[in-house]
Amino acid sequence: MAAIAQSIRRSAIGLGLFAVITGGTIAVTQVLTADRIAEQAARAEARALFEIIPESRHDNDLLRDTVQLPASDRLPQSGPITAWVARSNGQPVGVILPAVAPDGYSGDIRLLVGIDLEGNVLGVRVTSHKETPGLGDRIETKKSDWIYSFEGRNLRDPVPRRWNVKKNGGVFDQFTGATITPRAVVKAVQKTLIYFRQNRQELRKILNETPEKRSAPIIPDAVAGQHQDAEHS
Amino acid sequence: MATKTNSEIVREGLWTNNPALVQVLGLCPLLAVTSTVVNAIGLGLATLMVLMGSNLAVSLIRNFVSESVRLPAFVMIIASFVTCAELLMQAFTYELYQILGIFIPLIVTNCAILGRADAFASKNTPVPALLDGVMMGLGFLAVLIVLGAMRELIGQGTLFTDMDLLLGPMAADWGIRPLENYPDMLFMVLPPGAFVGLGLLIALKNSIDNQIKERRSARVTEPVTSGSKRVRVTGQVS
Amino acid sequence: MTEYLLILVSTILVNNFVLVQFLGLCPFMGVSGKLETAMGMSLATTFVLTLASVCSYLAYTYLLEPLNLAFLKTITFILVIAVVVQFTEMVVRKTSPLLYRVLGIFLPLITTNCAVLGVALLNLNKNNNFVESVLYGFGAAAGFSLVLVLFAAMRERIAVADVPVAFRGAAIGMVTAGLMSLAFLGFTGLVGV
Amino acid sequence: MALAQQSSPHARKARSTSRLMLWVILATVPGLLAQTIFFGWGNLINVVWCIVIALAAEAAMLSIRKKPLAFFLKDNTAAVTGLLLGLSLPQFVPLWVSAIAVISAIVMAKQLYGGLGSNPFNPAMVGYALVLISFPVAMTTNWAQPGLLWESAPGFGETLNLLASGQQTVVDGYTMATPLDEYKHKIATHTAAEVLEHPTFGEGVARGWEWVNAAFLLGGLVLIGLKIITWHIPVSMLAAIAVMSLAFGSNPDQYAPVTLHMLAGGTMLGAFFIATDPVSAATSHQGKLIYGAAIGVLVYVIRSWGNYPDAVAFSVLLMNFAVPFIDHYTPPRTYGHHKARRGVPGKTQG
Amino acid sequence: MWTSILIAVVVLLALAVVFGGLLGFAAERFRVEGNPLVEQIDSLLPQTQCGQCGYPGCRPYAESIAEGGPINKCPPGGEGTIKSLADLLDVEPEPLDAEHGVEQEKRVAVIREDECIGCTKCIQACPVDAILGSAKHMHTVIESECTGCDLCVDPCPVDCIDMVTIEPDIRAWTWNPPQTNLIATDRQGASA
Amino acid sequence: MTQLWDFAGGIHPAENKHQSTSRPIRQAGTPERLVLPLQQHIGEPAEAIVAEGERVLKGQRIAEVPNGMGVPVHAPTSGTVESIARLPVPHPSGMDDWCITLIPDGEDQWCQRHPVLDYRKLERDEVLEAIRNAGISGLGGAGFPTNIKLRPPKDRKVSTLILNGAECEPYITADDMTMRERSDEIIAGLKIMAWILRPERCVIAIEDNKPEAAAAMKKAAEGTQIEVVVVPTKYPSGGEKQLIQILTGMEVPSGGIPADIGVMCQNVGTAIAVARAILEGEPLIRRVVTITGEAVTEPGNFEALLGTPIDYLLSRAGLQEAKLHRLVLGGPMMGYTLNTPDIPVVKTSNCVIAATAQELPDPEPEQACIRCGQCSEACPMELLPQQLFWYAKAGEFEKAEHLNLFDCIECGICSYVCPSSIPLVQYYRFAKGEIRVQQAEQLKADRARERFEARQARLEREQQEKELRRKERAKAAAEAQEKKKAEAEQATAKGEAVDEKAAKAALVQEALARKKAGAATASETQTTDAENSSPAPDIPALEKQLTQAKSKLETMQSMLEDAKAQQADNVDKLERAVAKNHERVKRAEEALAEAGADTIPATQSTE
Ligand SMILES: Cc1cc2nc3c(=O)[nH]c(=O)nc-3n(C[C@H](O)[C@H](O)[C@H](O)COP(=O)(O)O)c2cc1C
Ligand SMILES: Cc1cc2nc3c(=O)[nH]c(=O)nc-3n(C[C@H](O)[C@H](O)[C@H](O)COP(=O)(O)O)c2cc1C
Ligand SMILES: Cc1cc2nc3c(=O)[nH]c(=O)nc-3n(C[C@H](O)[C@H](O)[C@H](O)COP(=O)(O)O)c2cc1C
Ligand SMILES: Cc1cc2nc3c(=O)[nH]c(=O)nc-3n(C[C@H](O)[C@H](O)[C@H](O)CO)c2cc1C
Ligand code: SF4
Ligand code: SF4
Ligand code: SF4
Ligand code: SF4
Ligand code: FES
Repeated sequence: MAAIAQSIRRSAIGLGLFAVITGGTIAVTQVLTADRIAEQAARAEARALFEIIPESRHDNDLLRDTVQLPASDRLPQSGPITAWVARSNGQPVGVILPAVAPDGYSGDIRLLVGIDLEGNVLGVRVTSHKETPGLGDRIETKKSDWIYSFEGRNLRDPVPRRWNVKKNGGVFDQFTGATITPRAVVKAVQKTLIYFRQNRQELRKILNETPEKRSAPIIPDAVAGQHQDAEHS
Repeated sequence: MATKTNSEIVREGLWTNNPALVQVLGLCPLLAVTSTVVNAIGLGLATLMVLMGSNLAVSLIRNFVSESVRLPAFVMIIASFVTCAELLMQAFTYELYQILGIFIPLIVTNCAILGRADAFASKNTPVPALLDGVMMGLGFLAVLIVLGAMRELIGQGTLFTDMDLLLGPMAADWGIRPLENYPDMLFMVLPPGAFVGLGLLIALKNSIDNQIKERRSARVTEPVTSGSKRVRVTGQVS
Repeated sequence: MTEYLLILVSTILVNNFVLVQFLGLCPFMGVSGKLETAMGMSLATTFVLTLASVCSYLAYTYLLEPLNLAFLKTITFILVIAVVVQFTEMVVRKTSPLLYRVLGIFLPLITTNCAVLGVALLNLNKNNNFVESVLYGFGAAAGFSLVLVLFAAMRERIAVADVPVAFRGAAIGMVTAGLMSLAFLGFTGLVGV
Repeated sequence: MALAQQSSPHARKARSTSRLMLWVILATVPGLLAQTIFFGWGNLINVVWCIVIALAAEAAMLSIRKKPLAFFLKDNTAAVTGLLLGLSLPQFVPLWVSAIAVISAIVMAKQLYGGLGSNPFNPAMVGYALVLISFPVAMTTNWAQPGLLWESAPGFGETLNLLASGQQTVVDGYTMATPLDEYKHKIATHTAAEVLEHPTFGEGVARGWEWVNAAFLLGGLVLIGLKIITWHIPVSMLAAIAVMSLAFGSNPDQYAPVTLHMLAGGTMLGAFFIATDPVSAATSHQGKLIYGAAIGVLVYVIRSWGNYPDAVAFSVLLMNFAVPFIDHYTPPRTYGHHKARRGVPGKTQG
Repeated sequence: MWTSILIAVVVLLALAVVFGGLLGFAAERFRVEGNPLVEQIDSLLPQTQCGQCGYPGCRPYAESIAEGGPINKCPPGGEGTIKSLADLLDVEPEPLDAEHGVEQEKRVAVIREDECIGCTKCIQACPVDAILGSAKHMHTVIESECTGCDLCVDPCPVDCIDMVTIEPDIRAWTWNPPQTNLIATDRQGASA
Repeated sequence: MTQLWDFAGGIHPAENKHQSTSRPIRQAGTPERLVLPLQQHIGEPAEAIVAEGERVLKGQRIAEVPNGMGVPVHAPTSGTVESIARLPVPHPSGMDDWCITLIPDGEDQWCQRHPVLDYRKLERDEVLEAIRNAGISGLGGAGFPTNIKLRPPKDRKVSTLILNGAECEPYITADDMTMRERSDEIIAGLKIMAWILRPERCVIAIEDNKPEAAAAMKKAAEGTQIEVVVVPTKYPSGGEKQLIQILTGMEVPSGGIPADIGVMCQNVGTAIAVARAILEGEPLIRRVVTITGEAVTEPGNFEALLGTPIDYLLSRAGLQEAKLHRLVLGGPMMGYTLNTPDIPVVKTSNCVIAATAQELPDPEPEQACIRCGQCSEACPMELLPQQLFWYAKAGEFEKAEHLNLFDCIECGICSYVCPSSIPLVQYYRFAKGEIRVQQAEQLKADRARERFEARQARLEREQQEKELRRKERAKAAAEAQEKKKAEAEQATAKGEAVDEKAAKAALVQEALARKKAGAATASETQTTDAENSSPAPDIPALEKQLTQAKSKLETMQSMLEDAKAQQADNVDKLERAVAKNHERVKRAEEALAEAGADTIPATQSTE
C-alpha cells in the first residue's frame, strides 16, 4: 500500500511540475498574441464580405451590422434571412444576402450575393458546394474567374429570358463539361435579385433603421450553415 | 546504447533513418498538406521548430521523469511547443494557418516527434539531441518539399504558387507554370495521389540504396569472420 | 436517428479517417503486417478513440470553455489521451503479454495516433454535442479499424507476391493505400457532412 | 535412355491461360459490335489503341523487371486489360487520356505488384477510376450520342481525328449525357416523365445502351457456358442491384427504375467481365456470392446517393480491397471436417 | 492578464496532478515481472546449444531476443528460424549475421573409436549428454541425441571426433520444390 | 437399386483403357533374377532372414519384421540368394534401398504350404495371423498391412465392407482384368474378410466403364448377400474417401480412418491375395500388372512374380525403346516417373506406362496462378488448391497446413485442370515434406532442450554437493588437527593408499586447470584461425594459444609415458596424439612469429 501511495505521490508531483511549466509558457504566449490573433481572425472572416463590397465603399463594421429580413418563397431557404448591411456615413449602400442553389450537380450550392440599393449585383461568392472537383468547382474564385461575371448585372441586364447559360440561350458562359452547375448558380442569383426587387420597399425601410450593433460578429460560414473542414489536399 | 557521432546523426536524419521514408512516421501531415510546395514548407518548418524544441527540452529533463509519467510529460512538452507555434502562426501567417487547418495542432501527435523524443532525446545529452532534432526535422522537411513539388507539378502543372502566404508579398509571383495548357491531373492532388507519390519516393530511395549497396559490394567484400562471436556453452572443459 | 446514422456512414466511409482525412496513418502502415495484430490494434484504437472522444468533450465543455481557456485545448486533450493510453498500456501489459509485445511500440503510439487528437479537435470544429461526439469518435475508430483490418489481410496477400525489390514493404503498402483511397473516392457525395 | 522425370500428374487438360484470355476477348465481341453499331467507331478505335498501349506498357515493365518478354506477353492478359478499358471508356475520350488509363492500369495496378496473378485490384478499373477523377471533363462529356452507325455522323476517319486531336471535349452534337447521368441529376428537381423525355432514353429503356448491355450479357453467358467464370459473381451482383432498386426505387420520381439500372451504364460488362476478373475476385463460392452481392449493393448506393452516375469501377475496387479478408473468412469446408457445410453445391442425392 | 495566466496554470496543474496520481497508482497496481515471451522464442530456437549466437545456450539468447535483441544470430536455425522469429515478433526478417557463423547442413559427431583414448573430455563438453563412455574406454556418440553442435570436437586431445553431414536416406527423402527456371523472379535477384 | 451419392469435384480424363483390355491376363514367366525390396509396405522395413548364397524355396519367408508394423517378404520362386544389397527400388526419389536378389533355379519348388479350407473353424486371430504371415499388404494404394487394417480398433465396428474395383485412373486395367477373369477368387477373399469383420453390408464398387467386369462380378456374387454396385465413372471415385462417400454418403473424418465411421475399403487384388493365403496357403508372391502406353506394341496385363524387373515385362510387351519418353509407375494421375526400367515389381505396383513424348508430353512452363478457381472447383477434397500453392511457394507452410494441406490426397486433379500448368501437387508434396522435416526437428529440439536442462540441473547439483563436501572436509580437517597426534598413526598406516589417490587427484586437478586455461583460449584459437585474413592478429591470444598447445603436449607426453610404463594397449594411439600435439605447438609458434613480424603495421591499419 505504501508503495502505491508513494508511486502516486511521485507521479502526481512530477506531472504537476510539467503542467506548471508548460501551462505557463502557453498562457504567456497566448496573452502576448491574443490581440493580434483576434484582429487577423476578424479580417479573415470578413474577407468574403469585403470581397463583395470592398472596404472603400463602406465604413461600417460589416460583420456586426446585420439585419433580419422576412422569409420568402422566392428564396429556397426557409425562415427569416440574416443579411449584412454596408453603410457609408450611416447611409446603407448595399446588402449581402445569403442564397442557396438547390439544383447543383450534387447537392446545394451556397452563395453570398451582394446587391446595391438599385438592384445591381455587387458581387457573388460561393461559400460551400459539393460539385465535382475539376468540373463544377470552377465556380470558386480560386479555380476560375467565372463568378465575377455577375458583377454589375441586374434584372434588366440581361433581360430575364437571357438570365441563363449560353447553351440555354442566355448570356452567361458555362464551363466546359459542366452546364448544370453554372446554370444553378445563375438561377440562384437571379432569384435573389427578384426577391430583392419584390421586397424593395420593405427592405429599404429595414435597412434605414440603424439597428443596435451586435456584439458578436456573424460570419458568413455560420449563416451558410456549413463549416468547411480543413482542406486536406 | 552506443553514442553516435555527429556525422552519423546527420546521415541518419537526412537519409538512412529518415523519419518519412524509412521510419514511415509522421505520415498524416506529410500526406495531408503536400498538395502544394508552400503548404509543405509551412508545415515542415513548424515541425522542425517543434522537433528541435522538444528534443532539447526532453533531453534536458530526461533524468527527472519517472517511468510512469514519462509519456504524458513528453507529450505535454511537445504540446506546449505546438500550441506556441500555433498561436504564433495565427498571429503572423493567418491564411496559411487556415489552410493547414487542424494539422498544426496535430503536430503534437506527429509520431516522428514523440518517436525521437522517446528513442533518442531521452537517452542523449542536449547537444546531440538538438542536432538529432534538427536533422530529423530537415529530413522530414525535405521529403515534404519533394512530395509537395511532385504533387503540385503533376497535379496542377505549377510549382511554388502562393508562396506569399508564407513569405509575404515579395514571393507572390514566384509561381511557375512550365507547361501552358497542362491538363490538371487531379489524381495527384487528391488523397490517392499523396499515397502513391510517397510510395514512389520510398521506392526511389530503396532503389538508390540498393544500387549503392550493389556497387559497394562489388568493390569490397567486407571481411566477415564467420563464427567469431561464439561462446562456449558448457563453460570451461578441463 | 438518421442523423446519427449519417454521422457513422460519413466517418466510416465517406470521410474515412485514414484514406480520406489522412489521420492515423502511422499505425495504419505500421501494424498492418499481420491480420491478427491488426485486429488487436483495431480493438485498442477503437477503445481509446471512443474514450478519448468522450473525455475530451467533457474536459472542454465543463472545464475549458467555462473558464475561457480554449487555447489550452490541445495540451489538455493530449494530456487526457496520453493518460488514457498509458493506463491502457499498463493494463494490457499485465493481462496479455503477447499482445503487448506484438503491439509493442504501437501502444504508446496510439497516443501519437493523429486520429485520436484529430477526433477531439474535429468534434470541437463541428460543434458536436455529446452524443454526436461519442458517435463521431466511434465512427472514426470503426472506419480506422475497417480499413486497417482489410488492409492487413491484403498485405498478407501482397507479402507472398513477386513485388519488385524496390517496392517491397512500405512502398507497395503506400501504393495499395493509394488505390484504396482511390476506391473510397467513389463514396464522395454520399452524405453531406 | 534419358527418361523424363516429372511429378504427377502426367496428363494435363489442354486449356492454357492464354486460351482462356482469348475466350474472354472473343466473348466481348458481341458487346463491342453493339457498341459500334449504336455509338459509332469510338469504342472500336479505343479498344485497338488500348490493347496496343497495354502490350507496350507490359513489355516495357517486363524488360525493366528483366523478365522474358514473349512468355509473358503471350498470356494475353494485358490485352484483356486494354480491351476492357477500351470498352468502358467514353467513346470520344482523347487518346492520351485512354493511354494514361491503360498505363496506370498495367504499370501501377499490375506490374508493381509482380504482374499477372498478384494484383489485388482490378487493373482496368484502377485505370478507369484514375482518369475519371483526374480528367472529369474528358470522362463525363464524351459519351457518344446513340444513333445507328450507318445513319449518323461522325464517320470512322472523323472519329479518329477527334480522338487524336487531344481536346478534352468534343463538339456538342456528337455527345450526350448518359441515361444514368441524366436520370440521376434531373430526378432531384424533375418528375420521372420529364426526365424520360430526354432523347438519351429513346423508346425503350435507354437508347442503344439496352442492346449493348444485352450483348454483353450474351457474351457473359458464353463465358459461363465455357466454365471460364462461374455464375456466382454475376448472378449475385445483378440480383443485389435488382433487390436494392426494387426495395428503394418503387417511386420512379425519386430513384431510377430497375430496368434502367440493369440495362444502362456498365452493368452487364461489369457483372460478367469485370467483377469476375479471377485475379482480383474472391475465390470460394461463398466468397464470390458475398463479393458479387456487395458490389451490387455498392453500385446501387453510389448510383443513387453518391456523386457518380455509374459506379461499377468504384464498387469493384472497393470490393477488391475486401477480397483478401473475405477469402480469409470463407474457406470452403474441406472433406472430412466438421464445420458446417457451406457453399459447396453439387452434392446431388442420386 | 496575470489572472488569466494563473487560471490556466492552475487548471492544468489540477488536471496533471489527478492524472499523475492515476498513473502512479496504475504503475504499482499493474506491475509485471518477467516475460513469458521467452518461452515462445525459446521453443523456436533449434536447441543445438552451440553458443554460436554468443550466448551460453539457446535460452539466454531467447531472453536477449525478448528484450528486443537482433533475431539473426543463430546459424544452426538459419533462415527458417529467423523467419519464424520474425513472424512471431512481427518484425522484418534479416539475413543471418555471418559473424556468428553460416548455416550448414545438419551434422552429427562421430568418434573414431580406434583412436579414442577415453579421456572423457568430450563428455564434459557435450551440452546434451549425447556421448556415452567411461574413463579409459572408448566413447560413442548417440547419433539420435547429438545436435551437431561440434563443441566436443575441440576439447578432444587426439582429434578423433569428426563432424559428418547426415547422408540422405530414402526414408527421410522429401520432394524438391518444382524448378521454375524460366521465370527468373525478382526474389532470386534479391537474394543473389 | 443402391442409393449413390456424389462427391465434390472430380474430372473425366481420357481413359486409355481399351489398349490393355484387349488381351487376357498373360503369365509373365520367371525372369533371370528377382529383386525383392525389403520394404514394400507402409511401416518398418523388413530384415533379411536368409544369407547370401542360401537356397530358398518358393513361398519361403526370406525377410521378416521383428517388431513394429510390417509384413514378411517371401521368395516368389525357388533359387539362391545372390546378394543382399542396395539396389534401385520403385520410389519417386529414384534412390536405392536394401533388396534381396534371388536367382531362380527354374524348379519352382514350393515350400511346405498350409491351406485352410475351413477357416471358419479357426479363431479370427489365427486367420489374421495367417494373412500377416502371407505378407499381404494392400494391393490398391499405399500398401498398408492388411492384417492390421482388418483388425479395427475395439470400439469400432465395421458395418460396411467395400471392395474397391473402381479403378478410376486412366490406363490401369489390372483390377478390371482381374475382376473379369478371377471373380470367384475375389468373392472367396471377400467372404473371408467379411467373416473376419462381420459387416452388415458387403459392396463391390465398379465404375460403369467396366461393364464386363461388373457382369462377371455380378455373376460370381449371385446367391450371396454381396452387392455389386456400378458407380458413375469419374476420377477419383476409386479414392477410398470418395468411394466411401459415393456408397454411403458419409465422410471419413479428417485425420481418421474409415473404420471410424464403420467402413472399410479393400482392393480387389487384396481380396485375391487373402483368398490364396488362406485357401491355398500361398503367400503374396505375384500380382497383376498392367503394361501399357504407346511405346509398347502389345499392351496388356501380366501376372508377374514380385521382384520381376520391369525391364523384363516391358520387353514381353514389345517395348520400342526409341519411342519411350517417360516411364510411369502407376497411373498417369498419381504414378511417379522411373529413371530406369531396371526396377522390380512390388506388392503395390499396378501399372507401368511406357509413354511416348506425344502421349504424355512435357509440361508447359509454369505460368502465374490467375486464381481462376478451376482447381478448387475440381478438387475432390474441397480444398483451396491455389491458396495452398501460394503458401507452399512462399514457404508459409503453417498457413498451408492451416488450410488442411494434409487432407490433400495428391490425386493430381488440380494440376490437371490448371490452365497455368502449375505443378501444384509437387508444391504440396514439397510442402508436406518440409513440414514433416520441421516437425521432426522440433521434436529433436525439444528433446535436446530437455537433455540440456537436465544436464544443467545435474551440474548444479554436483556443484552444490561438491561445495558441501568441501565444507565438510574443511570441518573434518579442523577436527583432525585437534586430534593430530592420535590420528598420526592411522594416517601412516594408510599412507600408501592415500598417496596414490592424492597423486591421481593431483593429476586430475592439474589436467583440469590446464584444460580450463585451454578452454578459455579455445574459442580465441578458433577466432584467430578463422580470422586468418583479418588484419590484426591478437598477440596475447596467440601466446596463450601457444602455451595451451604446449601444456596439451605435456599432458599427452606424460600420459604416453604412463601408458608405456603400464604396457597399455593404447600406446600407439597416444603416440599419434603426441605427434599431433607437436605439430600444434609448431603451428602456434609459427603463427606467433608471423604475427610479431607485422604487428606494428597491422595495428596501425586498424586505427
Ligand atoms: C461523375 C460526374 C460528375 C459530374 N459533375 C458535374 C458537376 O459538378 N457540374 C456539372 O455542371 N456537371 C457535372 N457533370 C456533367 C453533367 O452530367 C453533364 O454531362 C454536363 O453538365 C454536360 O451537360 P450538357 O450536355 O447539358 O452540356 C458530371 C458528370 C459526371 C459523370
Ligand atoms: C500412415 C497410415 C496409417 C494408417 N493407419 C491405419 C490404422 O491404424 N488402421 C487401419 O485400419 N488403417 C490404417 N491405414 C489404412 C488407411 O485407412 C487406408 O485404408 C489405406 O491407407 C489405403 O489407402 P490408400 O491406398 O487410399 O492410400 C493407414 C494408412 C496410412 C497411410
Ligand atoms: C486418387 C486415388 C485414386 C484411387 N483409385 C483407386 C482405384 O481405382 N482402385 C483401388 O483399388 N484403389 C484406389 N486407390 C486407393 C484406395 O484409396 C485405397 O487405398 C485402396 O482401395 C485400399 O485398398 P488396399 O488396402 O487393399 O490397397 C486410390 C487412391 C487415391 C488417392
Ligand atoms: C473472366 C475474366 C475477366 C477478366 N476481367 C478483367 C478485368 O476486369 N480487368 C482486367 O484488367 N483484367 C481482366 N482480366 C484479365 C486478367 O485476369 C487481368 O489482366 C489480371 O488482373 C492481371 O493480373 C480478366 C480475365 C478473365 C479470365
Ligand atoms: S546459435 Fe542457435 S542453436 Fe546455438 S546456442 Fe545459440 S540459439 Fe542455440
Ligand atoms: S556429441 Fe558433440 S556434436 Fe553432438 S551434441 Fe554432443 S558435443 Fe555436440
Ligand atoms: S487452376 Fe491453376 S491458375 Fe487456376 S486457380 Fe488453380 S492454381 Fe491458379
Ligand atoms: S491433389 Fe490435393 S489439392 Fe489437388 S485436387 Fe487432389 S486433393 Fe485437391
Ligand atoms: S502522423 Fe498521424 S499517426 Fe503518425
